[in-house]
Amino acid sequence: MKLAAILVHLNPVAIPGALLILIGLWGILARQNLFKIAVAFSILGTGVNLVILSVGYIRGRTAPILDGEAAVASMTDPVPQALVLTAIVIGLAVTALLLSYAVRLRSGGGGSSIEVHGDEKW
Amino acid sequence: MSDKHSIPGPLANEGLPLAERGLFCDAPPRQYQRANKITEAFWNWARAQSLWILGFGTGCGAIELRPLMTSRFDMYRYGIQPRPTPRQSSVFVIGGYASVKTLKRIVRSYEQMMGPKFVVALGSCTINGGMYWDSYNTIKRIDQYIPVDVYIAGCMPRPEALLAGFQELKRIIRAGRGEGQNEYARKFEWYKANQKQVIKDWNMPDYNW
Amino acid sequence: MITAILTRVGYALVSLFVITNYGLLLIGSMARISAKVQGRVGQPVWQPYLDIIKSTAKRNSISHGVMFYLGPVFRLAGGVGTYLFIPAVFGSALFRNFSDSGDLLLVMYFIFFGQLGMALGASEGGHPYSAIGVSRGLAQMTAFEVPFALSVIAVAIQYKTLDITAIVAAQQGGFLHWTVATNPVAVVAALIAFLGMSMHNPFSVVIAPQEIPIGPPTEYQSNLLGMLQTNRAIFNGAKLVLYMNLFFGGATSLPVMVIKTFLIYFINVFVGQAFPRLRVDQSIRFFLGAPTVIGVAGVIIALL
Amino acid sequence: MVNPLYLFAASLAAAFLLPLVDKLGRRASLALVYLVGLAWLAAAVSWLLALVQGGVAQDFGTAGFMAPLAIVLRVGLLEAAGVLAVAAVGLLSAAAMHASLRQAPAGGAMAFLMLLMGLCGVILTRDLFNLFVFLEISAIATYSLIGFDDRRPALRSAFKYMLAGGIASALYLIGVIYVYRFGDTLNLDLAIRAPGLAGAAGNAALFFLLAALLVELKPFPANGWALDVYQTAHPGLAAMLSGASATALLLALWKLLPLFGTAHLVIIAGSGLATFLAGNLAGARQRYTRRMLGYSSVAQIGLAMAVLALGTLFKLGSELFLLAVAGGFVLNHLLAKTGLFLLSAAFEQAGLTDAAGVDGVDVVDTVDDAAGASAAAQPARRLSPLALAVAGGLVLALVGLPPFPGFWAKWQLVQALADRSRWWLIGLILGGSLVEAFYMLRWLGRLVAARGAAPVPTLRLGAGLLGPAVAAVALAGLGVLSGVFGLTGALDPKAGSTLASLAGEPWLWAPWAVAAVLFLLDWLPGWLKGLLALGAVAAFAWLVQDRLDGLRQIFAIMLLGGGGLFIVAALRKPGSRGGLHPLLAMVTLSLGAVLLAETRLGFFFAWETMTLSSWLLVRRGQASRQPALSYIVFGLGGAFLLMVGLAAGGFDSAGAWPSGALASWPFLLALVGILVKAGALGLHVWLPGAYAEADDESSGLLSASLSKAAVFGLFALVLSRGIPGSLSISLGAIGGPWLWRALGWVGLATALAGALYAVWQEDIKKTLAWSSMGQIGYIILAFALMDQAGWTASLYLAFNHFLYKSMLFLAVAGVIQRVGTRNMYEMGGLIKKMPVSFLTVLMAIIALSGVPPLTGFGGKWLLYSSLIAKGWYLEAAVAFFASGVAFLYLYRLIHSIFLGQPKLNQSGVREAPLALIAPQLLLMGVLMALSVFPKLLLDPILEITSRVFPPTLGFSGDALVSPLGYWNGTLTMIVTGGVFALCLLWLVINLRNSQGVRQFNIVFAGERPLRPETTHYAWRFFEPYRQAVGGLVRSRAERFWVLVGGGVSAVGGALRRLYTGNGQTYALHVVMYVVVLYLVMGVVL
Amino acid sequence: MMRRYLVGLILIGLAFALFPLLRQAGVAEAPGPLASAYLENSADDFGAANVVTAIVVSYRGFDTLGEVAVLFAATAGVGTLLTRRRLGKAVPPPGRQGGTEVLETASRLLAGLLIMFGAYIFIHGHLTPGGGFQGGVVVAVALLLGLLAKPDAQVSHRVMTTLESLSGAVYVGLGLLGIVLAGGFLDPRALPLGVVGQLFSAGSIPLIYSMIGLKVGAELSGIIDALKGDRS
Repeated sequence: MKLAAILVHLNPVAIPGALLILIGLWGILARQNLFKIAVAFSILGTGVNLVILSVGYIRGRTAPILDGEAAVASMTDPVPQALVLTAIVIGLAVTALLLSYAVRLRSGGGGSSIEVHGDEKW
Repeated sequence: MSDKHSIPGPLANEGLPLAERGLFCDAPPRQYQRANKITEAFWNWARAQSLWILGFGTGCGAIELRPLMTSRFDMYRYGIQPRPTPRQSSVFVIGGYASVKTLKRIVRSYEQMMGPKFVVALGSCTINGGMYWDSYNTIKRIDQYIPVDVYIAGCMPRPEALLAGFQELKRIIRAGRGEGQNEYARKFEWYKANQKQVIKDWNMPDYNW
Repeated sequence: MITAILTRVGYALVSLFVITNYGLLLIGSMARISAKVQGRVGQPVWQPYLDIIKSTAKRNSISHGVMFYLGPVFRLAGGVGTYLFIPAVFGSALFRNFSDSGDLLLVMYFIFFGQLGMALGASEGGHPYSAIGVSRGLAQMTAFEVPFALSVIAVAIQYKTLDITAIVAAQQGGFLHWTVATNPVAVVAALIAFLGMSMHNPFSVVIAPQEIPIGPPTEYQSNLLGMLQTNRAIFNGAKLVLYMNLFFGGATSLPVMVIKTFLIYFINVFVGQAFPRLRVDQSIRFFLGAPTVIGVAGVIIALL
Repeated sequence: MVNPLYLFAASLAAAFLLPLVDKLGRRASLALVYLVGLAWLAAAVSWLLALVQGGVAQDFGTAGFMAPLAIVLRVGLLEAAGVLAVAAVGLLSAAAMHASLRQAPAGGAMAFLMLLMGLCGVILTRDLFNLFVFLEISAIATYSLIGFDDRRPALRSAFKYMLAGGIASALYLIGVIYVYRFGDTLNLDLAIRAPGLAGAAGNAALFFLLAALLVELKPFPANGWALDVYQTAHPGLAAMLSGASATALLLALWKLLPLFGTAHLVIIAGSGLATFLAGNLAGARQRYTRRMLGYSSVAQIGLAMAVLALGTLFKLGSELFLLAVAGGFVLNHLLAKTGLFLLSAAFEQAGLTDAAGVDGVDVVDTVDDAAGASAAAQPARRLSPLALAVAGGLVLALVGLPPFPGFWAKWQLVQALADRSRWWLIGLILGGSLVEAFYMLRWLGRLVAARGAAPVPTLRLGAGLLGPAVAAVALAGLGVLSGVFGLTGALDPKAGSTLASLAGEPWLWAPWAVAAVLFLLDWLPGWLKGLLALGAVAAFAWLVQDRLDGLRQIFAIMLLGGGGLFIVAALRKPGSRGGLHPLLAMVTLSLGAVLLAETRLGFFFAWETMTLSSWLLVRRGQASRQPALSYIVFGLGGAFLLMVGLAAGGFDSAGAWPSGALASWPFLLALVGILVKAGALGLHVWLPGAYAEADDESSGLLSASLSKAAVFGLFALVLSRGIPGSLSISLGAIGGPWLWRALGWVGLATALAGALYAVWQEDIKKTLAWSSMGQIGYIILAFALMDQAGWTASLYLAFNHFLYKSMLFLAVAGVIQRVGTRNMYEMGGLIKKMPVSFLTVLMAIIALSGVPPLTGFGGKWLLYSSLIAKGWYLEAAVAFFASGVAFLYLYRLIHSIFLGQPKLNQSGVREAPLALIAPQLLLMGVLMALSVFPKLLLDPILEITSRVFPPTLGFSGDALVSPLGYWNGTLTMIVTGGVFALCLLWLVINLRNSQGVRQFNIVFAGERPLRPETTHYAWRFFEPYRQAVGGLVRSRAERFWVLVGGGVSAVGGALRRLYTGNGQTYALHVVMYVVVLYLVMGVVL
Repeated sequence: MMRRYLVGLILIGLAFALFPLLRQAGVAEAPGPLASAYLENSADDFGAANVVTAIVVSYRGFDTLGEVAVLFAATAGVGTLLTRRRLGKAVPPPGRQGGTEVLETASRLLAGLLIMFGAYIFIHGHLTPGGGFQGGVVVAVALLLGLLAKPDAQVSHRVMTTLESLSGAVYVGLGLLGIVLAGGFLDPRALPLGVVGQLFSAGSIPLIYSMIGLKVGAELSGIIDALKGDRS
């Protein structure tokens, strides 16, 4: 009963987001392949973006675009949407760079496993 | 090394490598004046009463010196006592034969004693070579190498003979005849020549101060 | 003023003369006593005089340098000075010496004056045995100074002063007032230290005559040696007088002094005849062992 | 004020247009970069000027709106300072990276511009999300830059960095969005007041924000990536990251600080402290320069973090105070670390690379293969004096030595923490600082080339030195400003010196001023410099003479006079002797400053100046790398203890040491701190090496004069500022008389151990070093008596020690100079070649051993009299034993050097130069005068001690009378002289026909000696003694400290193992760190 | 294996940290005051129908500028990292497998369409969902498609760079125009606001968004091109 109340109260956008975050982190922390790590980052980023969006989510409301029909009162919170745009782009930038570094590391020899690229230590 | 030391004297330690010459004094021994008669007599008396032996165990005779220290012979009562260093000794007891090897040490030790200094030659070997008279390795007469004051003949002489010899030495000293040091200085060239004739590997200074 | 000074100097010279002769005779007689112990006749009592005259009468001498010369001077000055800083006879103006220069501490430290100078002079001789002897002597000295210092401290505690005259004054009034009676433990420690100080057997390794021919004075001869011999007499006397003052009630007259110092010295000779020589490390360990404990006990007794 | 948006616009426009500009040539693009940097710099300066002249912080909105609708930028004092720092560092870094940027694709320059702008944005923005954007701009620009010159290790570490940075930004986003959710604003100022953020939910949201920020600040253990980046990135970039980036992030943290609650602050503080400690511990084990700098960097940032949080947590002071302290640390770190990274860039550019390294990139392994001692792979090169000075300045600043800002910040921090009795925090901070000092100074020490026989080519650093030099100069300037106006004063002169400063004590700067001038004149010939230094010391003495009273006057003679003597002695060798004279003058004047200090800060400042300058002097010695290191580490350790003690009070006119049980141990710490400098047993490990390995005249200065500064420290602790009057501490207060008895035993043990160790040395200077230690032991012992007689003895002994140790070191300096070795057994028979030196040594050892009639006996007499009078009987006996032991080494010293057998190869030896002989003669004269007339010295001493304690000692005529006995030095002298003359006369009269002989004319069992070497009994002179009592002094202290060092090192080594090099592990650390922090926060809440 | 358990444990810990936050946040009932302010004022302030766009380009336009900068920095990084020389490829490998004919044809067909669509999106950013970023991405997709079809094709680097640079500069210029002509940096009111809902409205927002679109398109294209790994 109580569980049900909690579940109902939970944000339907945030939960998958959080899950994606955890999955992404799992990929980052447990996968060896550089490219898979980059992909895991994308997953993490997606999860975070979902969490951001979830904050702006209001049940039953529409996109915040004033096209005459939709009243201001029925719009969702536009701020997270604006923010997520930035987050997405930044995520993209990071992914691009990660991939570039992965390519460079692999092309320099040593393969795609992150374990072999650990000469600097201690 | 300063110039003073590198000018060769008459003998000038020439047996030594150049670098080592400066390590030794190069002043020849000289004869010393006696004090005035009374003083000298007093001093000679004291010298005679205080005979400090440099016991040089060059040969078998040395063994006869030891009993003198024992309670049986007790040389201390005559003012005679052994002394471990030539610097402080006045009597040089050369015990028995002197091989060529030991002669070197005898000469050096003798020259290191402070005057007046006296030599007691102990046993026949020091007089004429004794039983080693035809040995290739011993010298026959010690007095060709250093001046001798008293000879104690015998092979070996008993401790009693030694005591008698020391009494004789005392008499000589008191009489003012114990001038071996001046004698040595006077005939230094001769003694040195004799010494060098025997000692082939002369690696000593000529003046052992 | 001038007269006062001259008087004092004159007194000191007389005092010095007395102690010198006394010291020489003491050495001579002790040698004779030793000879008796060994079943010999022994040398004449005046033999030390003869030896000194002989040494002084040597016709030539050698010198290794200025410090070599000054060594015996330091040594003799040390002996003489030590004596002169001790009041030899209690209450006697003649034997008061220059004891107003300082107290017991001055005497204890002035002892080193001669030793240090001698060590330096001997060293300049360049003989390795001199240095070896000095190294042994100094090493041993650090050790026997400990029980000695402890007994001195005990004395200082007991009489609440370091002034020798005052210490002697406090011991007046009969045998029972002497330190040896009031604090025998401290005196034992001091006497053991004295054995080391006078370098008799079993602590004679410093001058081990055959091993390192007579140690520091190996190279000394002629008059230089004579001075050392003279000093031996004076210095011995000074030390004996000091011991007498500290532990045996001092002396009110010259004969008392002679008797007391003779007896103190006799202990020394007695031990020397009875024991063989110790190695230097053994003697150091010895002094830092039992005698030090005894000395500490002496201090504790003095505190009680 | 200039709208910062113009600058952003300009930066961005420049960056966007850069690809086009690049068509004109890379030179043009780089010019653009510099131009933008300059623009930021100029703007920052203009803001600062405006703000300082009374302007107020100003907000700049965007898009025509202000908060909450739009993003707002704020230009305040700190922001302006931050931008200034970032721009300045940026320009320097860009210059350092110039060559690389020219070769790499244009992207490098673009990314650099972005980085610069991003950091400025981080500082200026007041919007939480905008902060994220700028953080990302700088992060991504950094990612791009790390790989820009295509070095493989850099690529690897960039990847690791991105993993960590990516996770951090995800955390930040989560945090910021929920802050928005609960606080309904993104504006910082509004968020601070937002009620929604106060609760548990807000706390959790803020936690994510904070965690992300913390991760960016490279906390332990989530900082492996950062270390790799520092190690592998271009050093210019590393400078930017360590200096500018960290500053910007710290400013961001500072901005956000009001948002956070207690739990968050605890996290920040704990994390910061842990990072500080762990970073330094691990850094101590580093072999690679840049990684080591990285560890240090991480640690410093941790400290700054901790200070920010602690300040708020414990309310250490006003906001201004906090800013001053944290700002001091940050500024110090920023400039120093920038400079050091740039320096390493310069090394690299100069070709100091390890050619054998994989990919040719494991660069500048300078910890091991610094310019001096190079690896086999590369030829030895040495640094120019200028480069060395710059490196030195930077490292010293980093370590927190005066006059750099870090010193003042540390003082204020410790003071503030002490006021609130947070002793354990002080312990942590100072402990970490000490470790950092250890490895940074070790590194610095290795930069100094050993002065070998073969001339070593100088490493040409060229323009690369510019950046480090600018940083060093800026540090020095800011430091001096902070010192003169107080920390806040430097920040904002209007605020006035609310914090302690040296404003009232200008003379404490004399060492620095004189050293600076003399260093600038270091090209002059040696004699001229010597005269100048001497003049400086004399002028100083003249100027301050009125400020010195009794006790300090006596010490002034020892300290300044000694300094003067050794400056004269420094003239003994021809040639420039670069650096020697300035350092000698500096040490001397710092000793003077110690005497003159009137406030705690002043005293500590002078103390540190002394430590520092004397360390430099030690390091100037030939083989002094290791000894100098242990000298400075112990010196700093002692200084830190002293600082803690002083922080509690007691020194200056503020009054007596606080009484009460708890208050006693600051005094003890200060005491121990001073005992370190005095070289008390157990704390003496540094002493023999330092005294032995310094230049010969420097050793003398250290032993004869500098050790007296420690003695003065003892007096100054107990008497306020060393002015005789009432004691500043009640004698019964601290552990009662037992404290002093224990101190006495410490002194005694020092005396005994010093003497015993000295006995078995072969090295002449080590002998003297140990001897010094022993003599100081007596001084401590006498000091601990705490009565008139004891103090008289202590002062008398101190003065005498000054006299005879000066003489010994002067004479020995001459001997070493002429003979060319320090091993005593290699000398011998020098009396005939160096008679004056011999005479000096003779008089000195007679005095030292306490043999009458020279002054030394007075010391012994006073000591024993006072010991026995006090009832310290056992102590007296042990002291007697110890002073007996002194005879051993003294005899050995004079015998092995001057007597015995001269060596063949020393036949050409001459008397020491006049520069050494003249001071010796002077000292001999003084010694004789004092021996004949002890009153000359004792009267002033008695006058002083009688003012403090009821007198028990006094003069009666010429005799000094104690309750126990008396001593008439004059009469003793006369009698001894008379007797000596008498004996000499007797000898002269009776000596006939004396024949001078040579060294081999010795009795040698009928033989002749073979060689002087085999005839000179000197090697292991007291071996039997060692067999007998050697067991008393096994080097337990050394072993203990080696154990401590080993322990610290092992901890560092273990911590280091966390950093496996695997980027994924680093990422794991980051996440783990966040989780742990969360749990900790839960616990705190 | 240990590592996996550790990671699992840590992720559970993180979930433990994250979950309460999610729970407490829940689902909002209504926009907060800030959001409401945006919703209510954006039309009046900037004449932008799309409130998100108003926020993105104007209210928080500074963020967006930064965002572009981020992308720019990333482009710079990627371009720096992945050059042919650095990848160790002296010459592009000959005869690389091209796309299939279907792909080639389709990409040729779609390219223009995609570019047009992208342009539409960013030009209408203030009116409809979407904007510069979205449009830019669509534009870049056209290029991606082309490259998939013809891997060996060389994109004109110069054109790309120029486009990117100029659009960025114009963006900044428009921002500065805001200061000069209106209330502040990036204030779109520098140009007439027009009527809400029309193409030429919302001041400089469409222009800015177009610049963003162009720039993002060019940058993404640059990244794609660079990732191809044969840039000189």
